[in-house]
Amino acid sequence: MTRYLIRRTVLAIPLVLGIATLLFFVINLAPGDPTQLMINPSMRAEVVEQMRANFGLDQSLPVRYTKWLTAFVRGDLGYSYSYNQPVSQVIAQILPNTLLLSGAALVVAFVVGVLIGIVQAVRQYSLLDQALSFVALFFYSMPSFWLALMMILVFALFARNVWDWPIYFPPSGTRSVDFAQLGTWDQIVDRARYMVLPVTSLALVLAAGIARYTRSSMLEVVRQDYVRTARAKGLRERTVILKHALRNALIPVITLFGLYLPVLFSGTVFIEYVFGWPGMGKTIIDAISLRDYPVVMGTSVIFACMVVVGNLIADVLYAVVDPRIRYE
Amino acid sequence: MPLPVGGGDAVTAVAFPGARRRTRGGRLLSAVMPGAPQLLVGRFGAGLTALLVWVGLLAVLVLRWDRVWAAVRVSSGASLDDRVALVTLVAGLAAAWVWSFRDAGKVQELRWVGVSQWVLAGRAFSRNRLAVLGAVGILILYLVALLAPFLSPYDPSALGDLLTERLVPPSTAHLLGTDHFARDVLSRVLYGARISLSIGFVAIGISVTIGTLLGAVAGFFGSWVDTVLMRIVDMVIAFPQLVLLITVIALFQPSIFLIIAVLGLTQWTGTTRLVRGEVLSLREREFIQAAGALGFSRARIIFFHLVPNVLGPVIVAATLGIGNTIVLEASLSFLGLGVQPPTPSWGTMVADGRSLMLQAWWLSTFPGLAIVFTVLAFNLVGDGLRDALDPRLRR
Amino acid sequence: MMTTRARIVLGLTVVAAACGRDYADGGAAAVGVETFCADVAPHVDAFMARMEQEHSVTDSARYGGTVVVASIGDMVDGMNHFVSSDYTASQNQQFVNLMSLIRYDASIQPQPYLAESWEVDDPTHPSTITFHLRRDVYWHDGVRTDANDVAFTYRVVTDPETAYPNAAFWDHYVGGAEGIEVVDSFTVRVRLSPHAEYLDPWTGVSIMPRHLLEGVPVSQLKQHPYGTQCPVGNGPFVFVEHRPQESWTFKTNPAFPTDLGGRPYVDRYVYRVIPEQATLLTDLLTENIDVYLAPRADQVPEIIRSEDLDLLRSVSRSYTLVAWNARRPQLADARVRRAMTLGTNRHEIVEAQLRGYGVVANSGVPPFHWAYDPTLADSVRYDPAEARRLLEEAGWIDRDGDGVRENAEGAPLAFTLKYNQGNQYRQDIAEIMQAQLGQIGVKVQPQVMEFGTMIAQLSGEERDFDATVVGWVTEFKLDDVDLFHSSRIDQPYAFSGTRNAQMDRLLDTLQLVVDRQAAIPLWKEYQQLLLREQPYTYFYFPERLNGINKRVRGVTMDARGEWVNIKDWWIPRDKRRAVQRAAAR
Amino acid sequence: MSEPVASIEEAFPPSSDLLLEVRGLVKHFPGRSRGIGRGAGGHVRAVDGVSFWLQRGETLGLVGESGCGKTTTGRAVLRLIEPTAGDIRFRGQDVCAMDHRALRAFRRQAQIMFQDPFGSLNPRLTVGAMLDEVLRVHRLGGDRDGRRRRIAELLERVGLGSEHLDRYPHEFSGGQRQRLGIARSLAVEPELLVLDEPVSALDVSVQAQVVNLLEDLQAELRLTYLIIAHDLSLVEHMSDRVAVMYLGRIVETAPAAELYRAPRHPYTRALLSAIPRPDPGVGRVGRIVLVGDVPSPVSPPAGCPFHPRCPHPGKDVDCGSLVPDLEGKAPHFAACLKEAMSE
Repeated sequence: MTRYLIRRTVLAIPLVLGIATLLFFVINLAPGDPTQLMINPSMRAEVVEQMRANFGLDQSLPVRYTKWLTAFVRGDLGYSYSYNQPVSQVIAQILPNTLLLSGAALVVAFVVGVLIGIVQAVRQYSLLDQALSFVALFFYSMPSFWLALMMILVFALFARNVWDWPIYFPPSGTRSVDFAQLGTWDQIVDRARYMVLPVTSLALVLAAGIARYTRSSMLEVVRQDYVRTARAKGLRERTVILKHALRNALIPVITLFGLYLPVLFSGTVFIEYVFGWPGMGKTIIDAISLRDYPVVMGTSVIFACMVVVGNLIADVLYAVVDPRIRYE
Repeated sequence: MPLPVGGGDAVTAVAFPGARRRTRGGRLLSAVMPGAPQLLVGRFGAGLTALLVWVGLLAVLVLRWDRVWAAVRVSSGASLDDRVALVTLVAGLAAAWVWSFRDAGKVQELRWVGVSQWVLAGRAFSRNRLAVLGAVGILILYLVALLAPFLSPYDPSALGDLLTERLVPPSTAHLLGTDHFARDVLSRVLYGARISLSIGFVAIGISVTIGTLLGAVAGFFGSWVDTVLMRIVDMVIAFPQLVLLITVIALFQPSIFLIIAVLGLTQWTGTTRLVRGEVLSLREREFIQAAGALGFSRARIIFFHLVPNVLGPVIVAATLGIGNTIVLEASLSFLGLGVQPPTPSWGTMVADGRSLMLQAWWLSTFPGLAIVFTVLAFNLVGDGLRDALDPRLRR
Repeated sequence: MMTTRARIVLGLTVVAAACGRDYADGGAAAVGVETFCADVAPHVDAFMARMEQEHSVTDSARYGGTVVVASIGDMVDGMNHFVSSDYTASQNQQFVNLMSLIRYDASIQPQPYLAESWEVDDPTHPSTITFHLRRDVYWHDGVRTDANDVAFTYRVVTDPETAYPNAAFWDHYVGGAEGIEVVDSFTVRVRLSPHAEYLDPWTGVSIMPRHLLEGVPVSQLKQHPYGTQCPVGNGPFVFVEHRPQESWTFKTNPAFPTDLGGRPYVDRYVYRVIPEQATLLTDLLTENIDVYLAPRADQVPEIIRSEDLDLLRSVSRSYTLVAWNARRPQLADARVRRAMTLGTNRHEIVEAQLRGYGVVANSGVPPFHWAYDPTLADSVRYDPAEARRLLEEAGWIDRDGDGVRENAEGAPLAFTLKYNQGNQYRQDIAEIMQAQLGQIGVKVQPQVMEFGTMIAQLSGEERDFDATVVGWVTEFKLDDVDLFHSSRIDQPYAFSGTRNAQMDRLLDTLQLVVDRQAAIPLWKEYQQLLLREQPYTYFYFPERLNGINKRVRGVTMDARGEWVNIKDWWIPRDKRRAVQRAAAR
Repeated sequence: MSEPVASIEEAFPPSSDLLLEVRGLVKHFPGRSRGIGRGAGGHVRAVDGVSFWLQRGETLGLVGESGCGKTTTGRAVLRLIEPTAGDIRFRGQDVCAMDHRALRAFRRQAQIMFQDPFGSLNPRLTVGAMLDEVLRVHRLGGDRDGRRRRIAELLERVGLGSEHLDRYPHEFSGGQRQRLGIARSLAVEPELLVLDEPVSALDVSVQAQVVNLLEDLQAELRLTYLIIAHDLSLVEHMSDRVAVMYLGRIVETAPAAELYRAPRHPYTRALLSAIPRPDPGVGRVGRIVLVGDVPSPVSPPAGCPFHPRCPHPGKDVDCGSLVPDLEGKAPHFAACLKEAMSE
């Protein structure tokens, strides 16, 4: 197992380097550079030239690439033009936000999705199955930003201003402005309150996919002989489903974990935008339009690494749940 | 030892449960009202669809006669859109009538031999009510999209009076209200159907073709070809798609063709993996080995034996992919990267209307619902197909 | 030894606050960049803690509470005035965290601020200005703000290597160390050649702390942690925290000079970044934020409808325009450009897209400006007939009956109109122009571009565009030389590339006339000339609209900006955000 | 002791009499590690030096436990799998050296029939389409009518009727599908047919029908069979000669009757002892039960591959160091050090 992990990690290095190189040229081929966006007639052309020199943008592309690559290999992601900070520092500030959001969404999505999937499989072709299918697909079919806006309207605006519900949620942000003055417990509650809407929006879409997967996986497993045997032994249906069928049905669902990471990360872009949640996705998009190349490179590479690592974790999990798989 | 012809182990003939009665006078009835005879024998899905198509198209013909006539007259300078709509109208009417007529007159007996996997899947599919609903929905969507010039009450890109007709709520004059340019939202939603549907269809067409080819090649040839292709797939998957999209769109002009191309060229990885996996297991199946043993060429094996056998999952993936692509286009519009105005695409309409959600809810709600129901329809069909094509999931 | 003694003396005589930091051992040079924030923060905390005790709040109903201002964008360069170029950041520098020497009052007259007075050697031909600084302004780490800070700031902003974004401020000033003289600790003298509105730069330049930033190579200033991680200002609010893409938090500065109003009323001011306008409106409606900066005009009815909210309107310094690339043959003729303006119903656009919150523009002179000519506002109205006549006169006639005019050679009167993504107003203008100019036989092809790409095309040597919808923000001192003077025709901002000797002469003169009364007729002439020449089709000056919760009192927002009197904002005690309220409900 | 003991490679009959000669066939599969950088070793030695011959019209049975390499051998012989080493000659032609064109011609003469009746037919093709494709690819049967007649004839020959033409594989039973597999192989009119577990997936009642069909066809068309099976009784019934494989090697080969009567290799004995016999007696030894598992073909034991499990009373240290050759007097060869000496 250790050897397998090491080999996979070693294999991932050229992959990440390849992605980074490709990215470097793709984004550097785009017209415009960071200085052009600060345009203003009070700014002399010489000033713009000076700024480009200060940023090191006056050098040729191959030179910049070489510099970037050597720094990158040494673990230096460079300096952000727009944050005026080392890129690593920028990432250190925003990555936890994204991980928190997507991690929570992933957990919620898997729990909800698997539950729905089980119910659907157990009652295949029943009205409940079809209704759940329909509802899950309904959410799945929505553009995530639209769903997010609807959530805000319903659970923040209307809940508070129109319907006067006892519970409503803040429309945006990661914490209240008085967060620092709160006690520890209140801080936790506060952060949780701010997470409800974005996490739900993100998780709903994923859960629908997971439910569909779980359903068909369960259906397949339920027909296997060992499940029949378990039934024949007179075990209670609940035990059969949860102990015998579910464990095996979950195996293919686990691969979704790796598959969903890229989906999840691009999904966070929209969620982060709508909920004003400062995270990786939004940072990448902003950095591209600001032509903040080092940040684009840094965040994208981190993103790529997370996808690679996510796939690795999925494979390892696969081995954990499926005793048939052995990695040397 | 001589053997009885047919062998002693032939499949016993079982009467198919859904064998239909022959309807008397069905032909006559179907000539007047296609779909009615099918309804009478209880085939509601098929009957209602035929009836709906027939009545709907007739209604268009009658109510929108002026426009249809304008499209018919050669001298009127009718646009390509109008001609396409005209052809659709005629073809749709003819199809509904001919199908119903022939169906009603046919000997109502189901074949139970020589039935391919496709037909079996079709039977399983037709028993899935939600999936059939989705399929009918898609049919109607495509009809609506093609007939948009006849259906839409206004020119979708004509600005109205900005001072008086701007952001008018839904009313009889404008069933779905007007937007900030005083354009009719209904007309734009109708025309938007063409854009959104074609984006989904063409982009997925591209990605499925690429994905299937690469997947089949990787799976069939294995060794270094497989390694190289799968490394590329890994790379494309881990490559942040949005960065690519935004940069490409910044490099070139954001046109609908670019968006289709980019969406098509970035989404093939899923299909590639799927097909490769299928091919890897198929390659070990003995009928593929047999094809090799029979001296068939590699191209023949790939295209005539492997690809048709992975088509099922691919079709499912494509159906689901069309829905995804429509949503993706909408999401891109949110970042200002979707189909650009004044072309009406649903995604752009939702995205443009979102900041006025409270003032003019109709702006983003109706195109939003259009997206949801379209994607829903594709997903229902995709799910239904998945169940239908997978013998293990058939009931 | 000297400094120690001085400290004791000061401590005995003036205020205890003078016991500030001692940077005798070489100022910023001793503060490493890596440890900069860690070094600075304790000093700020200590000084503020002491000031808090000494200037404890008198029991007034106005002191306390948190005000939250939100907008779609972060202040990317933060409080580092040397390198920042965005509007919100400079507003926050001027009015929140830092101080300029002088500031404008509501009628755009210069008033003392950090400088308590100034004198000019010759009011009609000024060649030196002497500023006398206040003696009671302290950097938030306890060091007193003095003449050396001003001199340092001046040297840096006039140094070309800094790449100071508003370098044009100093076109008529003597740059570098020769340009500024420290007369004594609280007096500086700057040298200039006489020119119009010579005081204007000093309202816009926030003085920066010498003791923290001297010794940093000027080309490295942008990368310095000061700006975004630990700015130390001297203004009414003290930096607390910056969470990138999320928020800036400032707290009240108890040591702010009493003469200037003393400590601000609100305890804390938070600037939040919420990139989505629909969310911003919801945040405002649910009292998650107090001020929504610059909502869309179409969102305004919702703000007006709410009982809890007010709409604050103020004149804006920005204007939206269509720049014509006169280098293109079909747009070289001024009559054609004039026809475009006449053929576009700008008044309707203002009424519809801005819901009337704006005025049609005919030049870059904003309505609040003393040089503004109100008679121009109605002089050019929508007149398609006149537009057609002009086009025909210029030789553009629909010769083949396809609805598009051609010239004698058969080239159609067609152009692409580029605009950038993500700006609804500009997109609207492009679409409306396409529709309206189409009616007078001009074929307009709107084309959306990614902003960076578009700017590269507009300002690049190829000038790869026909026409474009863009916007400019003016300073209070107007200066269109970079836009229209023929000597600047190869510079990046000469989008239209027109040459006109009369315009060159006027622009040259306008720069130098010091006396406003003498300048007014020249400005009129200039604006008339713009109408004839039409390098741009000026669209409108939109009003700045801001949604604000009524619980925040005493807010003034005008042409000077949104933050102009933020230290006077206050919240009645019963309307304050209870710390626990968020969690409790 | 009249004839000298010789290794099997020296004892091959002259080439002119042979349809197929296989000498020293080796097939190694790369280790299970995926992708680049596979570790050293880790090769699966599926077939490790196998030699045998086939005369025209005869049937050779290849038996052994599952995983012994018999299926790999069968496929390598037809070059469905590229052999790692070895010499395969079909009618004197070097199969391994065949180019594309020659290989195609070879495929017409040598066919294979698969074990799995459910996996060996393309589920998307009707019977007619499947057979038609074979004929079209090899330009057999002439025009459309000619092909149709030929297909009908083929179906009839394997005991099916032309009413089955439009059916899909899933509409047939297992036995019928095996017939279809035979029909497909016969379509190209081959001389050699490799039968890979031809009936093991079928019900016992159906097995006999298929076996009978195969025998009839052999007689009728002068076919040469290479039967691969683990069912010793089937092999005994159908084969002229039998070769027993263990861990990628042939450990004993002899005419069927002789092998069953007087096995020389301890492994063969063990195998035979496990067959249930209707007529006990005839000097049969008691049941020999092998101990231990079949060693992994990744790391086969040194010396005689069978020695860790060998019940031979004479087993000694040599068995663990010397690899026995397949030796004996034609046509009976065995690979056992102890048996060779006791001979």
